[in-house]
Amino acid sequence: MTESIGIVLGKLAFVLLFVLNFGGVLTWVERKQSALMQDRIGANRAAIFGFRAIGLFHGIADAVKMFTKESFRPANAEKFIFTLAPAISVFFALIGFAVIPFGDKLLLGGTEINLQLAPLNVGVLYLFAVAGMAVYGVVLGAWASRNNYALLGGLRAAAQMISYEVALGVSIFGCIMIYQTVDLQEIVRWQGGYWGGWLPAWGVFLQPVGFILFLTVGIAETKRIPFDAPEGESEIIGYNLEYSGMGFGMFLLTDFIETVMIAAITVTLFFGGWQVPYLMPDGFHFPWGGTVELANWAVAILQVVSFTFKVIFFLWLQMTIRWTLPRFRYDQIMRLGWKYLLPISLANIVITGFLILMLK
Amino acid sequence: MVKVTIDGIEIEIPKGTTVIQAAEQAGIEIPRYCYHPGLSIVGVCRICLVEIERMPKLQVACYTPATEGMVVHTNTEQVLEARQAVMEFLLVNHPLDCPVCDQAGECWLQNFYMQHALHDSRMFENKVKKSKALQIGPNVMLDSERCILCSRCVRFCDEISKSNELGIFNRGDRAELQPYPGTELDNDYSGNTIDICPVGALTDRDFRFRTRVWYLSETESICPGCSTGCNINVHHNDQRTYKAGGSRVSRLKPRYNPDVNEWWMCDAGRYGFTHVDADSRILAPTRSIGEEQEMSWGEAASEIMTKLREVISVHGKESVGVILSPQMTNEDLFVARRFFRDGLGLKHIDFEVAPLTTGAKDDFLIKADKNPNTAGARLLGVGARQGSGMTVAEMLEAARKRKLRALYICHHDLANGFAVDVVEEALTAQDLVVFQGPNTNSTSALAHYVLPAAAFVEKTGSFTNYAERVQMIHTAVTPLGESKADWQIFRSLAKEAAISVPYFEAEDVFQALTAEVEAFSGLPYAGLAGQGIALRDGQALPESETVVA
Amino acid sequence: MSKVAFSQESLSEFERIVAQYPERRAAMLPTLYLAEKEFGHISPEVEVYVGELLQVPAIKVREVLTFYTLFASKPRGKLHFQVCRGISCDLRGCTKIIEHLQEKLNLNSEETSADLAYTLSEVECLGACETAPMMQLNDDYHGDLTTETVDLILDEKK
Amino acid sequence: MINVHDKHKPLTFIEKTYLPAIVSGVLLTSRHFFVNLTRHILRAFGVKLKNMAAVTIQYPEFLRPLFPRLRTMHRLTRREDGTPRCVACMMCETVCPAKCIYIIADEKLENPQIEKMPRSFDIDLGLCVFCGYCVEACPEDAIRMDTGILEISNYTRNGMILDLETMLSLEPMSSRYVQYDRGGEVVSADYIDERHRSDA
Repeated sequence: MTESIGIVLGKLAFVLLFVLNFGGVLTWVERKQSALMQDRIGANRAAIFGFRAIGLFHGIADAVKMFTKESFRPANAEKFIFTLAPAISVFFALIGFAVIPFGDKLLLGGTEINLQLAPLNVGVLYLFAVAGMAVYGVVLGAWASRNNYALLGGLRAAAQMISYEVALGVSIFGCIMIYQTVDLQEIVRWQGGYWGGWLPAWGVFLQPVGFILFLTVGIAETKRIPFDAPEGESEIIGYNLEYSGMGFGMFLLTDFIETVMIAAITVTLFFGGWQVPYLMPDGFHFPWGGTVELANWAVAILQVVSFTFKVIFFLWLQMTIRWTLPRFRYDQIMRLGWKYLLPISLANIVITGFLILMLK
Repeated sequence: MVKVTIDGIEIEIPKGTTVIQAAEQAGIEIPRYCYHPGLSIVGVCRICLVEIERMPKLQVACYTPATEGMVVHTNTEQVLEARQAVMEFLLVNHPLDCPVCDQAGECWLQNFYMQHALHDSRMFENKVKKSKALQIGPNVMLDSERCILCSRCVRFCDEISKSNELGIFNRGDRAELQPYPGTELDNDYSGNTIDICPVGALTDRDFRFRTRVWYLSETESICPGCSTGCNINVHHNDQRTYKAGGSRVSRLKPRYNPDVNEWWMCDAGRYGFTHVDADSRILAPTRSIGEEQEMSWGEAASEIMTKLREVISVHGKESVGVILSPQMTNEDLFVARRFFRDGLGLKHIDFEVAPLTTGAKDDFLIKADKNPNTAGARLLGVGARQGSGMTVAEMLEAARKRKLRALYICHHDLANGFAVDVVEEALTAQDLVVFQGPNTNSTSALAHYVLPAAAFVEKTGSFTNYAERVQMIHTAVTPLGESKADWQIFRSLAKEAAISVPYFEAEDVFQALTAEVEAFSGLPYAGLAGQGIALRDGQALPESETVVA
Repeated sequence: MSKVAFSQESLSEFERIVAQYPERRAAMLPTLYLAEKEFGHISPEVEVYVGELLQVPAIKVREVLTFYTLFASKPRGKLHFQVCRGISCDLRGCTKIIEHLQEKLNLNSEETSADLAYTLSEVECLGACETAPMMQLNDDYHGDLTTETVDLILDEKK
Repeated sequence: MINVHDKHKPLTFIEKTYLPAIVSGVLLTSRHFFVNLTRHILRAFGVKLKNMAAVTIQYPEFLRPLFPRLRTMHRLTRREDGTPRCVACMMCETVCPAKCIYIIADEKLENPQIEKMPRSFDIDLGLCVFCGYCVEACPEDAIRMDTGILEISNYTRNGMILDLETMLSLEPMSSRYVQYDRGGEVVSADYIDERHRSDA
């Protein structure tokens, strides 16, 4: 135990604030970004003392509404599981962040702090495990509602998430084969190198196909458009049909947290995580010869900021995709998952392995 | 018999038949306004022009007798043109105020215009103004502008009611239908002029603006107003129940039956349906011992039967009187007979209450006996004259002396037949008085239990008229509130008393009735609908047999 | 309603007329002429009386009466001026004659004086165009009228 | 002869991956996003732009002009003497496909030329489908749908019922409707200009 409890709590607070704030702000982003994409203005009516804050208060209004709304439970519902399901859902979405590194090492008063909540040497496996649990919240909630429509939605969710789980795992084998590690912090550090002295050795350049596969599967795991067959809120009705108030709110939040999660993992695996190009632990070393000396704390801050901006970019990208594409039909989702994504992932592994052997 | 060919159809008809009648038999409709089969022929409207071969001009179909070998065309270009021309003349001064006209929807001017004319008006002149919305009698409104001077109503008053109230005065475009100055159209059959008026000149004051005719449904029935049993159609408003203060029955119209009422009915019958939707309707079984209290049918039946059995066990079967009513259908009376006479073994059953004031009568349709089913009740043997029990008068006398302890009264307001104090004394002396009927009256006010019976438009059954013709009434509207057909009430009482009344439909009752009652044996149920069946070839009962005080 | 009745003379005339027809009611028009002559005009009472005579309802009498415009259903003056206003008479100045008569008799057209002495009416062509302007006074035609001749006739008839 | 072409050509492998389509779609929407974002920011700093950043009309404050044929809340017209033109002929009630018109007729005794008038005339807007058949069917031009009132809401079902007095008191609101002259040019629409101020 190299870190004190205080430091762990501090990191915990940082990660939770990071994730939950992103989750909250995403509700606003979703409204505003879609509006901008569609030449609209977007939600802007919620005001405090006449101050509208370009619609930011709508998130607060949503939260107030969801907390104060009656949490309705159908008479026949499985009381315990029905109440528990949203919590399961949001819990497994949240704990994945424990292994995401948001910076390298920070020296604070002689203590070396690893900017990762849980330095787990099987981080990737842990992520798979957690992601695999996420479907439980959905299926349990749907089943406990004792509503046929909800149950059908839950079944669609289970089918979709399990199908894509396979492709999710397979799609990043290529990376792991290259990185030779499943510790996420190590993976990020691996990406600190340069090809030809100037191109950052980020996963996306090594595994472009793996990246596209992973992003696709990742979006599918968030159950958002174009993969929202489990929910289909506009017409086919989904697993959260019988939920209202904060139960519904938690399912909603889960989607956003998962979005942040996918963005964070993508960044970590394919975009060098907290890496800033040409930034070494002691400052910038540009390939053309210049150097900028920086203190350790400044480097740490730059790393965290870099990580944050990369995450923001992928949040934006996911949002853009969500507001660009229409929903896939259920059979299309299944066909895409099993007949395209999985075989291509497997082919990716074979080719990657072949290339690794060739280049050695 | 002569053979004529109409539009290629060859038919054989008796000599003297007019072309319009012959065409009707051939299934060809020739338009008509002035022609009415029940009235004399005048040939004034000229819409029925037809082409007859070897005749130089078009002929009126209503006034031309069909002769041997005649070849008639009703559909040639010339005929259609003539019809259109006649329609144009008829519409010259017609105000075309169909939106406010009650006749709209059943107006022959509208119908024939749609079928034969469809021309645009060529008239620029102002239309002649005449009197509108003129009340010419207690039941009839006259709008002279709409009148096409077909003179049907004038002939009706001359020939059928023989009261001569209406005439057509002046000439040309000033010719106008008016009642004779100083008189009004108030004969007993005045409503028929509204029926036969092909346009909206004569409309019904009672029906005026209550609804539109196309909202109405039609159900065949029999007028319950007197023992003639005129065939009627009940026009009821099922679609727009909020109209006319929610009254469900909008009007009664006569239905053609050559053996009973032909095309006509009397005003008393025509406007005598108000009790159906009146405030006095009984809506639920009510216990009125002490405080008035509504009950369910189950409660009512078991309470009444318990009390009735108590009276019978203490005082004997001789202590119960049953007063049935000739307002009830054959089916009602048959089930009553089965329940009271055969089931409970009661002896004192009667139905005839002679009214204190004799009903009006004439030698056309109106009979003094104001009940539709006196003959049926007699044939079913539920009267004291047919059985051996006491008459109603004797029952009341016995009740006063407390020889009778329980009275079961159906429909009758006994105050119509007896002095008020006699009735009051008799009924108050009873241990149990049950009243069953559609409306409250002075008798029901004295009863311990009041049971709601369905009105005549709310049930299916049959009436036997004065000439022993069995005719059917049909359910036009659903029974109001909790009310049930009389026979169904008896059935629920019989169930309490463990007496078998195994009927579910009025038809079942009728089948049992034809099997059990000699007079009705062999009557086919299906044959009753429409014109009904006469039991003995339309011979009227001798007047002496009916009780008319 | 006061009872009206034909005089003995008229009654026998009526019997003679009725005998000419196969049906009693067919004698309606001659009977009405007779009644008009006898009573001056045909009042509702006369209608009823004629109906009784012909054995038809009074309303049938009224139908016939109102159909023909020349029967008087209102009281008429002793002298009945019917000035023709047909096209020939109009060209020859009947308007002047009518105005003159209106002035002289102090009556409007289609009016009867209060003392039942005169009735003035304008009528359509009486079929004596060769003597236009002309008028009918009771049963006589007077032609080639000028205001002077009208005055002469008036003086004569007074 | 009709030539039928199969519109659904088989996709090529690249197309089957959906990637080109997704990328072009994302590029399109992103372009809107960034262009609009820039415009919004510039406007926030007070830079006047020819093009608006959004087509949104801020509805309750600014109303769109209505087209002349648009059917809005019903009204009943009056005669010169102020009485309803309606003669309770019930044509509208008969033709109404939603069965939302309820008329009870009464006699108009003071004027035998008109004879009939409505005692009550209710329209249940909760059922109304705004088809305008009632206006078409009316032989007296007594009912019209030109009040320009679109904001029809209420807390109760009964509140959705329009009665005779209400409908008689409504006036046509021509200023909310676009007016054209005979050549089809827009000559009046008071709200069109306000629309341009609507950008928030």
